[in-house]
Amino acid sequence: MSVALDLFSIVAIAAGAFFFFAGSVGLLRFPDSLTRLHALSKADNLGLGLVVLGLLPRVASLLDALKLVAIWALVLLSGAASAQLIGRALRRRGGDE
Amino acid sequence: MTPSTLAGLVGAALVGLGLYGLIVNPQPLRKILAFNLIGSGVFLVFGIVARKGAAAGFPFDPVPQAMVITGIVVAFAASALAVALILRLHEETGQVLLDEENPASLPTQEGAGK
Amino acid sequence: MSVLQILDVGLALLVLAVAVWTIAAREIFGAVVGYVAYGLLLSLVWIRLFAPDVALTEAAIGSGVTGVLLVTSGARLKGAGKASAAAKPSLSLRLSAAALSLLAAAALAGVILALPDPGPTLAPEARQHLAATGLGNPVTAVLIAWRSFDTMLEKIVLALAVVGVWSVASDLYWGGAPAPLGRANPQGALLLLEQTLVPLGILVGVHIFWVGADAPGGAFQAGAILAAMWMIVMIARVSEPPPVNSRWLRLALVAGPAVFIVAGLAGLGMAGYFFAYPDGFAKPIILFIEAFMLLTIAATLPVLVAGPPRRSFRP
Amino acid sequence: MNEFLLCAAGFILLTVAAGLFRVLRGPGDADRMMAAQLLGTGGIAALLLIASATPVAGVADVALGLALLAAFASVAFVNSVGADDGQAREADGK
Repeated sequence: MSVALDLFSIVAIAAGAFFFFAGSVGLLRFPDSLTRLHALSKADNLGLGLVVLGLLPRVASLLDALKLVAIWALVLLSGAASAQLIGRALRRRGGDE
Repeated sequence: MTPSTLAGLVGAALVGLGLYGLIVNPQPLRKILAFNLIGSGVFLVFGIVARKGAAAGFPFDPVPQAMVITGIVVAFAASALAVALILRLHEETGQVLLDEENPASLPTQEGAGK
Repeated sequence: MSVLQILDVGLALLVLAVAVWTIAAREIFGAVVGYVAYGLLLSLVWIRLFAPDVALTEAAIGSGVTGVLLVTSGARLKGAGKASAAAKPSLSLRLSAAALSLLAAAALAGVILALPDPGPTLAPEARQHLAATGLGNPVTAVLIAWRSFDTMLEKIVLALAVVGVWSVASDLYWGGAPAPLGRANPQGALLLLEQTLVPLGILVGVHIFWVGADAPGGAFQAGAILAAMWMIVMIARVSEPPPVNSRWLRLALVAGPAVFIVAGLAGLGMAGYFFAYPDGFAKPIILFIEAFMLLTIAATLPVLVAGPPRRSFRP
Repeated sequence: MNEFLLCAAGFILLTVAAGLFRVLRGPGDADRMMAAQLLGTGGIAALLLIASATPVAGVADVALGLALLAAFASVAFVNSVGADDGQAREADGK
């Protein structure tokens, strides 16, 4: 059982790390700000989400598990809102020029 | 090299960097940033002292850590006061540079830039 | 263990690189963003130094609130950034500054390498007396019980900083409100954030305050988080920075130090000396003081960021 | 397993640190902000991984605080970038 859980953790965390990698590559290589914003949101949402998922089997108590999920939820919420705000700011500037 | 020694050396380097920035950057806001770098470098040195004082089942000495916490808050208060003074200077004179030796290089910003 | 060491070295190099960028950036905004990133990395370093209390304070105040203070004032000083390129200091000044800083850093590094290991410590005494306070977190015990004089004076410093910031207002605006923190028409996303994140944030702040007696956390960290939440509300323009002559604001600003002094005097009367907590009552008294400290910190930080009264900031 | 967690933390830190080159290159303030936000999220992930691999108490609460404040900084940045309504801010690095 614990081997299966470890395997699950490894797969999920590796996938999360991959999304962070992809997000950074996108942030560096994509041609304009809006596409970079897209890459960033992927890393924010999926990367951290998968890492949290992978760590869930390893927590000691239910409260710790709830905290992990709450951390992800907070980042999702703020990531979504700030992506929206940044996108608006970019479009406003784009419209002016 | 233990992690705490490494962090202490980083702290020393940060103090040096901040000192350089404090002297060289003519813009007051940048000076505040540099000053905060010096502050956090000093805090890191406190951190290594706390870590080396690990004893009696604590992985750290709580006294330096508590001093760092109050220090961070006081550093923020000092930064806020400095920022208020700079903004007032800017309102009053339209200038934000502190360049006494070279008054000709001071830019004149009409209407305080707003 | 070697992986951890590599991680430590990488983290150290990263902190230094971001610090160099903060000093060397051409533009103020870039420097401030660098400073915020630097604060985040520094809180990781504090975790590695087994100091989660400090890590949380650094993340909240050192990085978050200070970053917002600088970026807000940077925007108010707009146009001044370009001037800095014109007035570059001379090469000789830069060289001598570099030499001086190098000397200071090297001297400090020498002192650090010469530190005794294990060093002198007060940890055994903290362990010995921790049970008497009823607390589980030695850092909180140091802050509110054993070095309470420091902490009280630090609260007074915060109050003095508010007085200093307010006193640079021009006479015209005295008694008025500071400039609004947010823009005229807040966007929907900001309002969503204000309606969802802020209640959660208040919950987290209270949680961190409450666990602070026994685990990392406490009034400083929780107060900074609550302050950040209030600032989000003000940025969303759901509430405005209060006028400086409002009574409840002034009460909130002095509540922490006032309760602290009263508790200290009560200790003088009841247990014989200033700040003595009577046996068995230490924990309730400490939590009582901390609650008011929380209020004061949560009120003071946004007031300091909002700045002096300037009712007609945007003409 | 712990080794793997630490490796993952190091890898994530390394990648988001590479993303910090956006802070250097800009060109706009928004790009810089995004790099800082990515660092914040990656920092939280690395913190959780390190916390799971080494015994330090209370790290989950630190991560909780970081998660709250990540949004705080971004919001204040957007707010200040757009502080002058209608006027395009000259943000380009060079």
